[in-house]
Amino acid sequence: MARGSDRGAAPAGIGRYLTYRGGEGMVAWAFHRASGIGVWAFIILHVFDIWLIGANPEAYDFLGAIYSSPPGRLMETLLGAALFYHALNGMRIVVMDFWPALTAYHRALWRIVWITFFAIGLPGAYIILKPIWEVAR
Amino acid sequence: MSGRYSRSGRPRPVGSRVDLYVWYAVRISSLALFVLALAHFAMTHFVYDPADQSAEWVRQMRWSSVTLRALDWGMLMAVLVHGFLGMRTVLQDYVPSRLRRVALGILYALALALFVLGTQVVLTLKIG
Amino acid sequence: MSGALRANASRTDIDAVVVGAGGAGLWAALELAREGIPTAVLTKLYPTRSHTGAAQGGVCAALGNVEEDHWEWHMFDTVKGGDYLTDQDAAEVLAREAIPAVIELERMGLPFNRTPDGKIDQRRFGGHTRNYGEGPVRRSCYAADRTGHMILQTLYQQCIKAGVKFYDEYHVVDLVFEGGEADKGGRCSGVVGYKISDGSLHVFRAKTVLLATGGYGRAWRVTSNAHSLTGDGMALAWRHGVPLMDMEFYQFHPTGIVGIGILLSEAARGEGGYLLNNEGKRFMESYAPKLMELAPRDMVSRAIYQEVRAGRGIDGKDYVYLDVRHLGRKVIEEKLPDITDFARVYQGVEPISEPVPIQPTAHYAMGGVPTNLNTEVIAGPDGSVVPGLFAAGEVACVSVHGANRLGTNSLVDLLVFGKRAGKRMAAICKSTQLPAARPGAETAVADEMAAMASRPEGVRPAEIRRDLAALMMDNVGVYRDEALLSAAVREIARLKGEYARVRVEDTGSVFNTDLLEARELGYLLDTAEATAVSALARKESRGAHSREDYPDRDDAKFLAHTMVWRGSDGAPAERIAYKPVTITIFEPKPRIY
Amino acid sequence: MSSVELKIQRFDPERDAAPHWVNYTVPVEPMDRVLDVLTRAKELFDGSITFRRSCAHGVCGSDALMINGRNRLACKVRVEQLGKSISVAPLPGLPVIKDLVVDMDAFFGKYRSVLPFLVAEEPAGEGERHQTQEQRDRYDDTTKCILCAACTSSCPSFWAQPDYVGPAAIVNAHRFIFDSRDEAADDRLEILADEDGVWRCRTTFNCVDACPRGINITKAILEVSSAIGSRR
Ligand SMILES: Cc1cc2nc3c(=O)[nH]c(=O)nc-3n(C[C@H](O)[C@H](O)[C@H](O)COP(=O)(O)OP(=O)(O)OC[C@H]3O[C@@H](n4cnc5c(N)ncnc54)[C@H](O)[C@@H]3O)c2cc1C
Ligand code: HEM
Ligand code: SF4
Ligand code: F3S
Ligand code: FES
Repeated sequence: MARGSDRGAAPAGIGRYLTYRGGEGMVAWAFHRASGIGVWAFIILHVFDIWLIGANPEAYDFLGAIYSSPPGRLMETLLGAALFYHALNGMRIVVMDFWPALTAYHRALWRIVWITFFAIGLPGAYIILKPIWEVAR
Repeated sequence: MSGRYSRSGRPRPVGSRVDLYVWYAVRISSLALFVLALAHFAMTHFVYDPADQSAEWVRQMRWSSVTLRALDWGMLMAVLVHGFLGMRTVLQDYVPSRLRRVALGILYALALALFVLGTQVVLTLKIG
Repeated sequence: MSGALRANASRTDIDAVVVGAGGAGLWAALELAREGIPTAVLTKLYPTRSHTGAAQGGVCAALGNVEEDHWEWHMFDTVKGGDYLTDQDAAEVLAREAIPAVIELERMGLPFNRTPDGKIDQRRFGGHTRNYGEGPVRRSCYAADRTGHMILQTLYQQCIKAGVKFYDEYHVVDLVFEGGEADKGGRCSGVVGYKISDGSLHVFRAKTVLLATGGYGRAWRVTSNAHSLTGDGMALAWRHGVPLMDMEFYQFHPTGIVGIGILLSEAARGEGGYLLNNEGKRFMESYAPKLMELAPRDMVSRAIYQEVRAGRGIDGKDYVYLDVRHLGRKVIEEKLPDITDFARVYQGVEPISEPVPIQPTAHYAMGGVPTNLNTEVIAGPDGSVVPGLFAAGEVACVSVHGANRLGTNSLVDLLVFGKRAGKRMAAICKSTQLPAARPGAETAVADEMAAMASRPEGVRPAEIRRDLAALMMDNVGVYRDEALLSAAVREIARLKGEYARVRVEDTGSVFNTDLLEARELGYLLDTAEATAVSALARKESRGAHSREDYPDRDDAKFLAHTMVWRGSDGAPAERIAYKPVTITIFEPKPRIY
Repeated sequence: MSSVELKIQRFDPERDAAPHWVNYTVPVEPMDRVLDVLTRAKELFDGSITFRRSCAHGVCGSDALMINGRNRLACKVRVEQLGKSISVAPLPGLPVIKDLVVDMDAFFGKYRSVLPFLVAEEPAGEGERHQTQEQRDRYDDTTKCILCAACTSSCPSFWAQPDYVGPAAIVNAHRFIFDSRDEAADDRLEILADEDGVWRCRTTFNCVDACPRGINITKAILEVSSAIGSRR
């Protein structure tokens, strides 16, 4: 009788979870967590650099120059995107937390998050990145 | 009433409300941050250009108003509450329980450090 | 010993053992716990997986919450529905005790649907009538179409609350007898359990043992029954000299999903659904003008067969339509949500806008292990009790269902007799000593099981199971006759011969479902044999047993319960006796609806 | 009959060091469900393929499995909804006993931990308790649970922290907390207010997507959270 053919090891541990095909909610959560941790990391840096304004203004200006250089602007755009996504999706969560009936519409809310994100985020990104072209020209 | 039935497998709750307060604190601070953090970002990136914002500029323009200073300090507080309690959740998820106390200790120490640094600069930076 | 079993059985002494955690087993366990009797509940499935959870329609009790009703009417319907084979003392117990049982369930927390003034709501169900047959009555208490689910959950919850000790996924593979088998005056002294997760055997010595293992619908190809319903309790008792009673009465439910048999509850007709033939006509008009679609199940199933035979099946095929469209979206979605879901998932049919194709499906065993009103198993027509052994639920035959069970009466049966079982067992446990230990009680079954897993060659169980299911469908179905039945008896004997050489491929000891399914096939063969032999012997038509060669009911010869014993050493069953029906109030009459 | 490629994650603790995939080419009929295909593979190719099943129509909760990357009941997914290749693995996050069978003891332990039964003083008199249909509707959704574990084992928060009591237990607590007849809501809320209780829900909705009974689990969880918040 024809037996099955062996196809090698199945993923174990975290690998198992990566093969799970979650829906919008799981993606939303993964982004939310990643962006939250990212923004948190930046804010540690940011409080420190603000502190430098009093302690060592030259060092602050040096950092400021890095922030406004072309690679720095790219970073700031990413930061803004993370913060903005996190804020919008955070509101999506808070709204459901306080009105559980809205969970029935979590997909619709998820779409609203992305529409808002791009509608405001794209022009915003343009404003931040514009100087790069101007420098290049 | 509690105590009558077995909870098979899970330890009996100690009646602590910490996690309840944390949950609400994260949510309420997020409402504050929604306004403050987004406004702050818009201000630094859209209203002005980061390239112009030297230490001198901050001292003379942005932080010349006590209100703006207070708002930024408020934002710092919200971030300490929100970001650090958020990170507490993340650590509770991924750090094995035997290391958790240490990890949370480091997290809270970091929060205290930021509180000190941030408050110091807000209070001591000369106006104008 | 082969790898499939671990050597060295463990031994446990306890007062009561309950085999099976469906509605009957759970209520018995609850009652035992309330009496403080040390009890072990063994179940081959997690309790909440038991098939009681599949029951949809409802549970009847003459509460009279929405219209006048009396338990005497319920009793009458039960007797008449059973084509007068029902024991009337049992039907009286059922109808009377249904009322407190349902109320107790409510008090345990069961979320019944409610009337506007907050009482348990009731709806119509097949064969349940007002004033001795005048017209349909609202008697079925229900929780949407999840009544069985809610009963199972509620009883399990209460068992947790009461601290009942469960042995989940322990398959009971044998009963232990002391002082001879049941037909030699022996006493049941315990069970042998097989722990599925590691293949070890566990002997439980007990003062009382309850069989609550449910039915054996898996003997047929098209069935509403779970894969796990393989007649375990019936076969095990049979192997130890207990007769099986009224096995020829097996109910085919009229509305199964075509081909696979999943049930669309009678609730669909209770709420007002129609049955239509290919001419779009409500054909029940010609079979039961008064009750129409709500006639008893045996009649409706036969009517469908008649229509199909007369070429009035849909597209000339072997099914008809169940039509609920006129009930409207609201009723369909709120009162029949699960049924609607089944039609959508398993047939791709949208009941709100389309009629649903249905055909009869093997559903319920009226027969089983014979018991008296206290659920004590009896050894023969004289009613002598087999000490220590009890049975309740579908596995048992009290007999409250006679030749045909009414819808909802099975759940009532579980509640009323499950509870009685617990009470009676508790009383016996308090007044008896633990039977003597029987060393090596597990050897016989251990050897049988080890043999299946160690034969180098043999027959695959799947083949025998397939042949048996097809045979029962064709020869021991809704319509039967001499030729079909004697062929069935011969064929089952042949399959049993094959089964003696059965071989399983899985030789491991951890979660060996291959071995257990083979074991279950043995139970199915036994119950199928008892069914075919009893059916061949009953030369009349009554209730669910419909002989084309004997189309009439014959009260002179057959107003009696069949009892059949297993042949010794693998010989076919031959010994049959008849036990008179108990008649108290209602004289047998022709059954017209 | 056409056929499908059925990929089963197999593991025999008595032989294998780790789980591995095995492929079978199995004939199928148009209306077949994954459970039918598994059964056929067991009958045709290898009797040792191991999985749980009972009712075969989605009401007993035996055969929740990870099918093509999502938790589903094998008896409720039709093959034609999946296409030509089907992968079947045990529920993630629970210890595997053999092939597709997972250890459910801890899962049921958590269920038992939330007092999943009515707690109420016996009413005086003979009859039933009264409850209006609106009061009953309040908790209708969560009475549907069949304890299949599809939800809990699909939850990223549970994967990260197996101590999380999990959506299934919360659903069953909800069923009683919002039952007008029950008197132990406070106890349950206290149990669910601890570190491993409701707060671990991150509203990822995997549970809702997995639930074969269509229960809005996340809503139930958030209702419990608010009830804890509004408790004096
Ligand atoms: C689809 C469907 C719908 C139905 N609808 C209704 C309805 O609306 N109204 C009504 O009144 N009736 C209905 N019935 C009939 C009724 O549900 C059953 O007859 C009844 O639930 C049987 O209950 P039980 O307690 O006897 O056994 P079950 O609920 O079948 O439980 C059997 C138990 O025995 C255990 N078991 C079996 N063998 C062994 C073994 N060898 N070792 C250990 N444990 C074992 C199982 O694990 C299980 O726990 C319906 C039946 C079906 C199939
Ligand atoms: C701007 C408005 C913000 C809103 C509306 C917001 C909202 C939220 C909400 C509702 C949560 C809880 C998510 C959950 O429990 O599932 C959360 C988590 C978190 N937030 Fe924010 N947040 C904001 C800004 C920030 C900022 C500025 C930081 C950085 C310091 C931050 C860091 C975090 C972190 C680390 C978490 C934990 C992530 C997790 O549990 O997955 N958030 N946020
Ligand atoms: S809530 Fe749904 S998914 Fe979770 S156990 Fe219950 S039925 Fe299964
Ligand atoms: S998947 Fe888990 S995170 Fe919450 S919404 Fe469901 S319990
Ligand atoms: S077998 Fe019962 S739910 Fe699938």
